[in-house]
Amino acid sequence: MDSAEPILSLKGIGKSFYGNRVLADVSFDVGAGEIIGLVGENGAGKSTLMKILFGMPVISETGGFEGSIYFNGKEARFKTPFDALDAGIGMVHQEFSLIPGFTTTENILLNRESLNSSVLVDVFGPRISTLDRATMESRAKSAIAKLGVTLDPNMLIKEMPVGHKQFTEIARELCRENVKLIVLDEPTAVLTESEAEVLLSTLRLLASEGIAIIFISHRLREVVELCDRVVVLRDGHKIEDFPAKGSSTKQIASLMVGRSMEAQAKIDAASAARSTQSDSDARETILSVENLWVDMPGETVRNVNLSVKKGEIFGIGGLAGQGKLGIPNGIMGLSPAGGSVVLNGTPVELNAPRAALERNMAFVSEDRRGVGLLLDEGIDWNIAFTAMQVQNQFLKPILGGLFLWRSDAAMSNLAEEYIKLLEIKCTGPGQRAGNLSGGNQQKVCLAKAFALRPDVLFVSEPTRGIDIGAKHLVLDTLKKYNSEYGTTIVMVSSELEELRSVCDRIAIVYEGRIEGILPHTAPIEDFGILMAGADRDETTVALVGGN
Amino acid sequence: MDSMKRFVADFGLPRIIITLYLFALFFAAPFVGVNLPASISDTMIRIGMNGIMVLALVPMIQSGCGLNFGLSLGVIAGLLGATISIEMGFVGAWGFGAAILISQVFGAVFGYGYGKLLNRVKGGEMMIATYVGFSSVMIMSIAWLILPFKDPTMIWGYGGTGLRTTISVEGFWRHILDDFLVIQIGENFKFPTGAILVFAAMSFLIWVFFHLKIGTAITAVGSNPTYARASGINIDRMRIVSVMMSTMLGALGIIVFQQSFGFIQLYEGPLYMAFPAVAAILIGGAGVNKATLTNVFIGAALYQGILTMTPSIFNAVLKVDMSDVIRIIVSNGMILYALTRKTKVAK
Amino acid sequence: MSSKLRNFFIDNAVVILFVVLIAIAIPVSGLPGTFLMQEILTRLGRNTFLVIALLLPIMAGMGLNFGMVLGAMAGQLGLIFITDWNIVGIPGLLLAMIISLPISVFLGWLCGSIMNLAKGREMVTGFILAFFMNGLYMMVVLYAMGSIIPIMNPELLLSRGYGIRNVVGLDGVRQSLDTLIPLKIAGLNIPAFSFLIIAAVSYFIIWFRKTKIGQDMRAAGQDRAVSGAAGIPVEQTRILAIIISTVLAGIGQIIFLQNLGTINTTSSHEQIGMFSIAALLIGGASVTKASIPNVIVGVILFHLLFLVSPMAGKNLIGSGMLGEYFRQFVSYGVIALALVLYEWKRVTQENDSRATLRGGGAPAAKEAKGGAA
Amino acid sequence: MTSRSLFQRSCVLLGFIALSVYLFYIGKGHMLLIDTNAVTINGKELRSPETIEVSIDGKPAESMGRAERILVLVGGPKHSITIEVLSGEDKTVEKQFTIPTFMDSAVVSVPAILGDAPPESWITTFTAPPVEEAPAEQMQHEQDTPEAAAQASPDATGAGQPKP
Repeated sequence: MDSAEPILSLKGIGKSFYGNRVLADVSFDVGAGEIIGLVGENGAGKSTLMKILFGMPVISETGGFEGSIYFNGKEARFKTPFDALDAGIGMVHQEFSLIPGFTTTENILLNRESLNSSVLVDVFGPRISTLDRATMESRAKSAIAKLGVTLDPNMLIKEMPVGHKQFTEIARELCRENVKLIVLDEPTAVLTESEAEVLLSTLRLLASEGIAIIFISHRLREVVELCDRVVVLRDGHKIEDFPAKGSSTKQIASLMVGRSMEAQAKIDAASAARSTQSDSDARETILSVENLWVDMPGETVRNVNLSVKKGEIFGIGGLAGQGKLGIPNGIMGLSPAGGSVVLNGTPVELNAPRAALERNMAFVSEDRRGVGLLLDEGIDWNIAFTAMQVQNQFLKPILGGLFLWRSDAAMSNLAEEYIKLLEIKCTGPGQRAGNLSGGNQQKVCLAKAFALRPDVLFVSEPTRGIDIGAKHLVLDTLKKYNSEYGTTIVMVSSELEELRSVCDRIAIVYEGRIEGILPHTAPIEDFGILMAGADRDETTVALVGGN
Repeated sequence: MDSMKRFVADFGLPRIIITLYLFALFFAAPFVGVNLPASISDTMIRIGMNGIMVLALVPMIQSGCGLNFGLSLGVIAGLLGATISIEMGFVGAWGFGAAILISQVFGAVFGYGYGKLLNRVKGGEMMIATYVGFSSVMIMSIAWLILPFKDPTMIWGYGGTGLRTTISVEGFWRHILDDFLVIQIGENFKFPTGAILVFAAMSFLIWVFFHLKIGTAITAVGSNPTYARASGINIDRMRIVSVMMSTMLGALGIIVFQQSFGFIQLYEGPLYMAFPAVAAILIGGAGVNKATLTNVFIGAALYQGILTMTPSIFNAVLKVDMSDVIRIIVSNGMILYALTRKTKVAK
Repeated sequence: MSSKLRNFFIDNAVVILFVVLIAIAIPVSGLPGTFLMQEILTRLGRNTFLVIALLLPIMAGMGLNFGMVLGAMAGQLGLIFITDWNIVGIPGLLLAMIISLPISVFLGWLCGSIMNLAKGREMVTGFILAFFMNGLYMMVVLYAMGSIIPIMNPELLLSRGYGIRNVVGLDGVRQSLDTLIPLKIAGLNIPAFSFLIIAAVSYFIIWFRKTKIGQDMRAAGQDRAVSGAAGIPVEQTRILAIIISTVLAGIGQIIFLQNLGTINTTSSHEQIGMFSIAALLIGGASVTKASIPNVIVGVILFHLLFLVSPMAGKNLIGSGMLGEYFRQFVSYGVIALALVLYEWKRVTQENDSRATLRGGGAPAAKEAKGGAA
Repeated sequence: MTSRSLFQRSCVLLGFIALSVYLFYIGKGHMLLIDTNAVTINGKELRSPETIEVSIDGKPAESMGRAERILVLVGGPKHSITIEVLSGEDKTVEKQFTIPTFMDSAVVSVPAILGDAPPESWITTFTAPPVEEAPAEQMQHEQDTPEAAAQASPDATGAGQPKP
């Protein structure tokens, strides 16, 4: 649907956080009644772009952005999200921002209620007026009617099925008088297939009424089905902007994950060099996982089956929220889990971190500050604590072994050793972990795991939020540790490139299940398709092609 | 100027004011005719009396259970120990020893149940602890009325039922610690060696405990429970251990308090026992989830110093006894300050 | 459905428990029915207003407002002033309320602001704040009044010449509200006007819930983040809830004391928070949900228990103190119970809401067979 | 804030202040001493009859002899007095009188009223020390309220601690 004047026009948008560039020269237009699919891997810059569009305070606090935004023909620089809402841009978030104990109507009109006029207003301000429930209900009903679905305006949100919550959110955006553009961030992620179908037809209906839509989704099939045009972001750049009609999910997926030729060649060369030494088929299985489910908020694992060979570096990839992080957290007993995990032929007790640790498995958590560190204690405590508690290291028996006395000197020595080995920049073993930089904190976490001398080491997002130099050091350390001690490493990461450069085999998780396992040498497009959850036929093709 | 600011931020403005206030009181003392040696001696006796109660808060703060407003439970255990020991007819060191021994048994039992309860209400410990403490005091008040105690020094003479509200320990173990190896200098200065020694010994034990494997684990639980869990620590068990320790120390603390005070206070006596101890440790620099022995020593000294010095100085200068009001403002102000401060470890 | 039934039972378990308890205790106490009826009517008139003051903070998600004691202090200051000026009757009470108003608003603002600094710990903060402010109140009443703040009537002052006496008689205003509309039914004196005031404030609360700001309070009480994102000024709304609660507590304390006829200068306000909260909870309210019926039922049950337990205790083991301790135990215990239930429910709900995600069941396993790898 | 609402808020505030003043005026309590002592007004001695019954504002009447004083507490400035003469010529006199706001204790002279003296002479200021009242009696019938229970416990003050 073409329109003479675009509703929204982004021109040369760029943004860097603390010298770290996340968006560069992104431009595209959205016309009235047009549905734009905005796709890209995690970290491609989608959410930053939306933050800029909505004038989130975090943008101005970190030095503003480059380029300009034209909304409705005028240049727009929203200072707060409320300005954007007032101008007529609605946003439907990934998490529900609904009040559970309120009805549909109350949520749709949250803070925009219809009021009865009252003489008290002049003295006590407008908030003293009572709510005009009848008007509110009719306003809510008309907003719901625009959606083309039936919602009970008096039903409590907490009693609703998930799909209805999503519709309520959209109705809330529609209820504004002048809404012209709605941004939907992963609206179908929590919906069942049939609910998603209804949502898509609703969006088409809205578009036909002239409302422009930006649809952000990882479900590429839906993007192709729904959108008029697709904008692909990668590493902060706009890669492509093309009509959705006639394109395929495979094409979009490869655009999303595709690397520049040199980078690809470098990785391929590196992988090829390793492929000789990682002839994994012949080795025995050290860890096998069957029917694993893990209840980890935001990273639910529904059913995972995989086996890891002794001495290999096994990668687990996938997009955010698909469940890849749940796998190590479930196996290590940190999140409620079920199913079977067998290590060296003996089952591992689940939901018991100590049992997992005692079986000589170790875990470097993705949540450094929350799970990985004692921020208020020194580096020595952080590194030695787990080994002390699980393996009784750094303890001296006193009174004939009646008590175990903590040896601060031994802990300090250990810390010194790892500070040297991993080049941790600090004032000494006593420095509080909370005062270290992200990269150095990560090294402390690794040291903590190494101190356990594990047979299987789980590493989750080892390079998230740390600088390039530290990244290399961390990855090299892992590789070195793997080759020197023969430790089996299971590495979970959202950076495919990183996985391909380090791992022997890589499993891709989609919707809580393993979508496929590929050797690191497989073409990048195949990974892309698995990550985007291509339908089973295509997956099979990809797997065959990959091998 | 910056270092000054940082010092103020670290140490906390209220604490600085309190310290300066106490120094001012001590400086003023000789000029307004207050007997300084007697005041210092008084302060020492009070530190000996109350020190262990302050110490009793350390384990629970360290394990992340927050300020133990339910210390009254420990106090109740101590009261049971004291009364049962008297009922059994023990006197002197034997009576004192028996009181402590019995109180520890009760302390362990109460602490276990209390710890179990607190594990179910993680995050809301402080308010629940307060009211569990209050209601236990009332349950015990009923118990004091109907328990079959027989010793004539403890029960109401005639007409009344049950135990007296205050029971003198004179003739049993009054001042048994205060007078042990007492150092008397002049007429006014008395150093309660025994009580201070016991306080020091308990502090040493706590120091040792937190250098053991289990003590280290408890510290980690308080510092970051998720980290501790990921390191294979059974958080609930560690918390129960800390609650039991706190309750048992509270029981010991009240018996030491009684030998110096000279009386056992039953019924509503233990109701607000936790508050001065909590205020003291906070004045000493502890946070809601971090406390050291230094906090205990400084806190006990500052708080007891203020309690001793304020009435004498105010009486001498203004002829007004505002000490009660000042005590209420200082102790609760300090607790309020600690509650509203953003804690370093989020959660 | 069965979990709903279970929740219904848990919610009302407290009420049922107390009804049973009282049903047993009344015959044991041997107190005559008319006496109990008269006392309950008096106490309903006296205490209900104070308990109603607790409702708004609960609605705003700030839990039981232990800081209502601050309002009680303001009310007492108002009463002390009108006693000193010798303003009598209804005008005296109204004037006391007007004097308490700015003090309550200021204290409420202070309390609300401090609670905003300690989100998630509002209750314990309010509890300690009440103690802290009590210190300042004593400073004012025992030291500043008669020295800095002029007090004309020497009868109010302690013999030392400043500071208010421990007991202040309120002869001029005593029960002037209760007797304004004399009403006697079946030999029982009914404080009709006090009941009218209570009806009015109940109507106010119900009306207030329907206003925009009431709606904002409910929203902020359920989810601060979502409300804030929708543009509701959450902190300001929370402060307002506390201010209104404090003002109502001040007026409630004046109504309460006019019925008693004396102020215990240093202690009348202290236990008011606890007794009001306990009454509300016995009426079946929880930390997150409370209504006017909870208030009425709670006041009746709580005060019945208060009336009968000393006599019941005396008749059982011959000690009046037993019942005395028992009712104090009940007050503290019911608060402890409500807090435990609240935290418990919070934890269970968190688990329940995730129950569907915990697969492992047959369907997930079946589905898996078709899955890849 | 609009100037309109500013104006209205000021009005509410002023209204409150005005109401306070008014309440102070109509609620001010006075202690009236009804006095039957003989008085001399304008050189004329006025004496009270042998027995009378006096009632203020329609409250139950009290009988008074000569040279007596009874105490009545009232609130507000305007009051009525009804005097029924029971000795000699039977008659009932009802008069209105106003007490100045800041006169705490006032002597109301019955002879002056009955003797048709000018109204300003009916009421005079009383300056003797006020009568002591015993508040203890009021405590009695509140024994079993929660409040009384609280007062009974000495440690009810927050953060209390036994002191040696």
